[in-house]
Amino acid sequence: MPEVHLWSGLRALAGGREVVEVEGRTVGELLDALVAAYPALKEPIEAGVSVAVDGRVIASALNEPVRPDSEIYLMQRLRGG
Amino acid sequence: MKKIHVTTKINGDTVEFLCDPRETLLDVLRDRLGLTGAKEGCGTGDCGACSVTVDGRLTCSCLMLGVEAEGHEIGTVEGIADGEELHPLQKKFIEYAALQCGICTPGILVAAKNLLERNPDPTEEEVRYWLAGNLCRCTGYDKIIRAVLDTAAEMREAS
Amino acid sequence: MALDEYKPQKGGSELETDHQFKYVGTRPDRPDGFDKVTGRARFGADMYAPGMLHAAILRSPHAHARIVRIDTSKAEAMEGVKAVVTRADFSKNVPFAPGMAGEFWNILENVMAGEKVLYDGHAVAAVAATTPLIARDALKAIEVEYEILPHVTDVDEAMKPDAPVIREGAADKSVPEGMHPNVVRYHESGHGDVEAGFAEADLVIEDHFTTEATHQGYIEPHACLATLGSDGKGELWCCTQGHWYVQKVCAALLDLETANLRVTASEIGGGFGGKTTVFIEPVALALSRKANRPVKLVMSRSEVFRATGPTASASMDIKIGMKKDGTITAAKGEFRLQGGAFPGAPMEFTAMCAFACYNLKNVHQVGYDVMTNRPKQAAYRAPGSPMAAFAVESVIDELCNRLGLDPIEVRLKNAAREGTKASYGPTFPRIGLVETLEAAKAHPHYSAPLKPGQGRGISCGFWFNHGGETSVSLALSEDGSAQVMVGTPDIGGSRASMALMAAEVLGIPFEKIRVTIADTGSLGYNEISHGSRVTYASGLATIKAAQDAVRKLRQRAADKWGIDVEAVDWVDGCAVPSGPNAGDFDPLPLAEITKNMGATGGPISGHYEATPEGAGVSFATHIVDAEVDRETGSTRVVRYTVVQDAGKAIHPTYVEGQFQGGAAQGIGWALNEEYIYGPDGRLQNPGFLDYRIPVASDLPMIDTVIVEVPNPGHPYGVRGVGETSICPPLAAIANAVSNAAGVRLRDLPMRPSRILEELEKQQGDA
Amino acid sequence: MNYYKPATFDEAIAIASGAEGITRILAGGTDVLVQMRSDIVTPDTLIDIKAIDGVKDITRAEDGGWTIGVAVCGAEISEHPDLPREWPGVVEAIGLIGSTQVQGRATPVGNLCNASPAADSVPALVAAGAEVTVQGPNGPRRVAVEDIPTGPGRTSLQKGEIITALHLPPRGKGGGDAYQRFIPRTEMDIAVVGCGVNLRVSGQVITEARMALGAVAPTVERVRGAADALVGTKLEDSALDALADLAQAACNPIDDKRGTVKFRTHLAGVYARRVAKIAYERARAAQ
Repeated sequence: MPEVHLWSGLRALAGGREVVEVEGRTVGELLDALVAAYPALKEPIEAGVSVAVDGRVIASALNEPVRPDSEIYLMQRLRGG
Repeated sequence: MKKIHVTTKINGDTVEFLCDPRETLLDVLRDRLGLTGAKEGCGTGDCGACSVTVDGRLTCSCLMLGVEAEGHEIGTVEGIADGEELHPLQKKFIEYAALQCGICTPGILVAAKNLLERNPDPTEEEVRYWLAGNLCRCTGYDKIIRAVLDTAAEMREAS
Repeated sequence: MALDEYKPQKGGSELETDHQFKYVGTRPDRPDGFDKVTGRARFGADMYAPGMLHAAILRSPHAHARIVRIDTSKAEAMEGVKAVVTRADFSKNVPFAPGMAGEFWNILENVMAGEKVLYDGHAVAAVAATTPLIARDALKAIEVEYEILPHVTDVDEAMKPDAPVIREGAADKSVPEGMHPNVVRYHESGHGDVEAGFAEADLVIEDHFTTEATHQGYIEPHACLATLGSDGKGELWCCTQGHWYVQKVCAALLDLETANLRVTASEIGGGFGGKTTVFIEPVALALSRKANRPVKLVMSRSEVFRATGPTASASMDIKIGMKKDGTITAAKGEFRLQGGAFPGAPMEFTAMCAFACYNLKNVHQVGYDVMTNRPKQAAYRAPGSPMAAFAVESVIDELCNRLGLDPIEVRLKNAAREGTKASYGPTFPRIGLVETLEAAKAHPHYSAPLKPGQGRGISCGFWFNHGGETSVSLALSEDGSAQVMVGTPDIGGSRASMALMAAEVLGIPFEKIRVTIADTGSLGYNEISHGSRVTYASGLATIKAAQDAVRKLRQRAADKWGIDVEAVDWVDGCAVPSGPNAGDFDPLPLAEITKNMGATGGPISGHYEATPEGAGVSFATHIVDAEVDRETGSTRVVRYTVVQDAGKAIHPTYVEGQFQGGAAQGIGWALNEEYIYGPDGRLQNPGFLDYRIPVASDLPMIDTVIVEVPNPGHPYGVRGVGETSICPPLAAIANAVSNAAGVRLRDLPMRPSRILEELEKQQGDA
Repeated sequence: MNYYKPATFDEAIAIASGAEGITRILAGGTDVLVQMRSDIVTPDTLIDIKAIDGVKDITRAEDGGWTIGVAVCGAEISEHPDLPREWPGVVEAIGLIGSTQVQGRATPVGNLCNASPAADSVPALVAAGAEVTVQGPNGPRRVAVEDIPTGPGRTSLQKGEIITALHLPPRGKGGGDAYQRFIPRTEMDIAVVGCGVNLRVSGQVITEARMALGAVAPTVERVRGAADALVGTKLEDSALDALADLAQAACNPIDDKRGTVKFRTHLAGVYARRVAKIAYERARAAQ
C-alpha cells in the first residue's frame, strides 16, 4: 500500500500521524481513501493540494498513476506569479 | 462644461477636435482621435508610457491639456514608421527583444528617437538618464539600452 | 551535456532524446513585434465599443470601518449617469468558508465591500456614465457613512492578543488552538531532529528578518470593456493573465452560466502574478447589465497600488547550524506573512522554498498566514520564495563570513541534487542547482577584483514551477501555413516560443506559423499564465497538437501511397517512406498534402488537452556587486550576473529577458520599493513617484548565463524560467550591501536611511 | 473649470483678479495637471500664459544678468548657449526637476509657485540671489525668490498677482555655484535634501557666500550664516565643518515617507560640504 506523507499542519487532522498508508492506484483514489479514513482531511484537500509522486509535483491530475512503492507527499496547491 | 475647439497637427496631418478643458492631450489622443499608441501608465508624468513630442520636444501627453495643443505639432508612436518601412529603432527593438509585454515600448521609442535626433552618438549613461522617465518593469532595461546604442551606431554609419 | 543522458521519469513525458533542433534554440523576431513597436497592439484600455459608458469606482478612505449607510441617489440623478452599483448588485449565492476554501467569497468581498471596508482603497460603489469626467464627478455625489474601527497593518502587531480582529471565523482547521483570529492558516513541515543537528554545529546563527510588501508594478493598469445583458449573455475584454479564470469567477459572482460569458484577453502590459485574479471585471459587468450598455473601466495608478494585489510582507526567524567545514547540520525557520484582509499569504511556499536549495538532514519550517487591514495580496513572481531566500541566504552568508568559508563552495557542499530529500519532503529528480553554482564559480564576475567601498554577494534561489490545465489547437491552411491557438496570454514573448516549437515538429519555417491567443469561446479551458508554466505547458501542448497534426499528415501520405501509416515518417516538413521496404516515393511536403486536404479527408488540425504534470523545479545563482556611500547610505548595484537553469531555452533571447527582468525587480524590492502605511492605516505612496521601481539610470547591464539541465517532464526539456529569477536577488543584494558596508542588513528595503542607521550602530558598538 | 489663454499679462491679471474660487496659472503644467488628475485641486479658473509675448525668451539684462521668461522650460534653459556656463548650479538644479519629458514642459517659476519645500530649482535660485517680477492690480514689483514661498503649497502672491519674469544677477568674476540633492534612486525622485551654494572668490579666498537648503523646513531655507562661516576662508576643513554645522542647525524638517528628521538633518551637513566644494572649484576656475 502506498505511504502518504502529510505536512505537519495536516497531522492533527489525521490522528497525529505523519505517514498514512492508504490503498489507491491513482492520485485521485489515494485522496479519496485519505478522506474516507480521516474525514477531517476533507476540508484541506478540497481547498487544494498538490501531490508529489516520486518527486514530481502533481498539481491537479487525479488520474496520475501511483505504484505501491511510490514516494507520496501531500503539498499545498501551487499558485504562481 | 463647454467644449473648446482645437486645431493641431498630429504626425503631419491637420486635426481638429472639441474637448473639455480638463481633458489631457493623452485623453484626447486616445478617446477622441483613436490614437491609442500612447498609453496611460500613471497619469502623473512618472512613467513615460504616454510620451509624445510637441514641436519636437519630448513631453508626457498626460501632463499637457488637450487645449494646449492648439497650433502645435504633435508626434506620436503612430508616426514613427515611414509608411510601411519601420524606423531603425523599431527594427532594433524587435531584433534585440527590447520589449517583453510591450506597454512601455511606444513611449520608449518616442523618447529614444527624440534622443537620437538630438544626439546621434550618446553614451550608455546618456541613454540611461534620457530614458529615466520611461519605466519598464519587464526587461531590466538591458536590452533596451543595447538596442538604442546599436541603432545609433547603425544610423551613424548609414548617414 | 547531451540530452540523451537523461532517461524518462516514471509517468512523465518522454524526452525526445535524439532530437537535433532546427528551430528551437534560435532567436527569430517575435511574431507580435511589429504590432508592439508601432502602437497598434491593443492592450486592456485600447478597446472601444459603440455606445460605450465609462465607469469609476468609489473607494474607502479608511483602513477598517463598518459601512453604516450608502446613499447613491444623488449620483443616480446626475445627467449622464446610467448606472450605480453596490454589493447588492452581486450574487448572493457565493458561500463564505474559512481559509482558502472560501476563495470566491473572498474575491467577491474584495471586489466590492460588504458590511465592512477592510483596507484603504476597498471598493464600496461604482458608477457608469457617458464620460469619464461625469463618472468621476458622480463618485463625489455618493454619500457613505462609516463607523471607523481600529485597524492593524503590521504582521507582528496583527498576531498580538489585543490586535483588532479583521474577521471572526476566517481561520481554517490548520491553525493551532489559542492563536489570534487574524492567524488564518498554518503550515509546518520538515524532517530529522533540528535540535540534535544544532548540537553538532560549530557555529549556530539565529536572526530575525523582515521584508515589506511590494507591488508587481506592471506599467499597464487593470482595464476592461464589459458588455452584459439581462439575458445573462456577455462579452468581456480585459488584460489578464488568465481569461478562463476571469470567466469562471465573474460567472460565479454575477450568477451567470460560465459558457455565456465570452472573455477575450487583450495584450497584457505586464502582470508578474498581479493579473492572476479579478478586481474590476465583475464591477464593469454589473454596471453593464444595469445600464444595458457596454462599460469601460480603467484603473488609475493610485487605484492599482491601493486596491490590487501586492505581495505579502514578512517577519521571519531563521536559525542555521554549520560545521567548520561548511556542512549545514540543521536549519529552522519561522515565517509570518500578512496578505491583507483575506487568507492567502503564500507562507507555505515561503516555508517550503526556504531551505529547498540544500541537502539537509535536519530541517523544520513553520508558516503563519496573517490577516491585516491591507489589500488582498496576489501572486508576485515565485510568490513567497524571494523573502525566504533573503532570510536564509543572509544567514548562510554570515556563517560563511564568520567561518572564513567561500560562499559558493559552501553552497556546493550542501547543494540539493538528484536524489536529495527536499526540505519540503519529496525526493528531487534531476535538478540543476550544482550546475548553476559551478557556472557562477567559473564566471569572470566571481573572481573580478572589487573596488574600495564595494561588496560582493551571492545567493541561490528555488521555485517549483507549474503545469496546469492546458488546451491547444493547431490548424493547417491549404498553403501549408499553420495557425496555433493557445490559451495562455503572451506576457513576454511566448508566441515566439510556441511558434518555434510548432515549427520544430511540423518542419516548416517559423514565419509560416501564426500564434493566436484564443478567447474562451474558441478553445478549451486553460489555466492562468502563472507558475512559469506557459513555455512548459502550452509549449508541451503545442508540441503534442503539432504531433497530432503530423500523424494526420502522415495518414494522408500513406493513403496516397497506398501504404500503412506506420511506414510513413515525418522528416523536415515532408512525409517520407520510413525505409526501403515501405516503397519508393518522393518526399511529400506538408504544403503538397494540405493543398488538397479538403478532397482527401477534410481539414487537418491537431489538438491537445491535458494537465501536464511534469513541470521541473528550477534553481538559480546570482552574483552581485554593490557600492555603498557611507555618508548617505546610498547603494548602487554596479555589476550583476544571473545564472539559471532553464532546462532548455526555446528562444534564448527571451529567456535572458526573464532572467534580467527578475533581477531588476529584485533590485527594486531589495533597495527601494515598499508599501508605506501611515498611522491612519492609509497607503502613503500610491504612485510611481514614491513607490520607487528601478529606472534606467539605476541599473547596470545584467549579465546572464543560461544553464540547460533538461527537464525530463517536457519533450524538449523546458523548465519554467519566469519566476526563479526573482528568488535570489534580495539575498544576493543584501549580502553584497552587507559585505560592502560591513554590517548585516536584516530588513528590506535597504533604503539609505536604514543603511545609515546600521552604520551608526556599528560605530556606536565600536 | 474655465480655461483662458490671455495675450497680455494685464489681461491675465484682470482674469485672475476677477475670478471666483481656485485660480491656477498654467505654464508647464507639470504640477497643476498632476493635482487635477489626483483630485487634489481642480481649479475653477485656469489661465494659460504661454500666448503672452516674451514668456519663452531668455534675455541678457542691462546689468549683465539674465531675464528668463515664465514659460521657458527646463530643457530650453539647459540648452542655452551661455546660461549654463555662467550659472551651472542654477541650471543643474532646474535640470533635475523630473524626467526628460518633464524638462520639456516644467518651468522654474512653476517650481517656485508650487511652493514645495523640496523644489529642486529653488535652493539654487535663492543661493544665486535670483529675483522675480510680480505683477498685479497695483503694478509690478521685484521680489527675492526666497520671499515667494511662505509654507508648503503657499506663496506670498496676492489675489490677482502673477510672476511675469525670473531674474538672475550678473555672474561677475570669480563666481561659482552648485546644486546637489539626495534622492534614493538616481532620477525621478523628490529631493530628501537639496543644497545650493553660490560663492565668489578672490584668489583662493572666499569673498561672498550664499547657501540655501531644500526639504529641511516648511520652505526652502536660506542659511544666512553661510557668509560668516565661509567669507575669508579658503574652504579649509574647519570652514566646511562650520558650514555643515550651520546647515544642520538650519534644519527644521518633518518625518515623512521620504525621510526622517534625523536623516534629513544628517544629509544637510553632508551636502553642505559636498556642494560647497564644487562651487568653490567652479568659482576659482572662473577668475
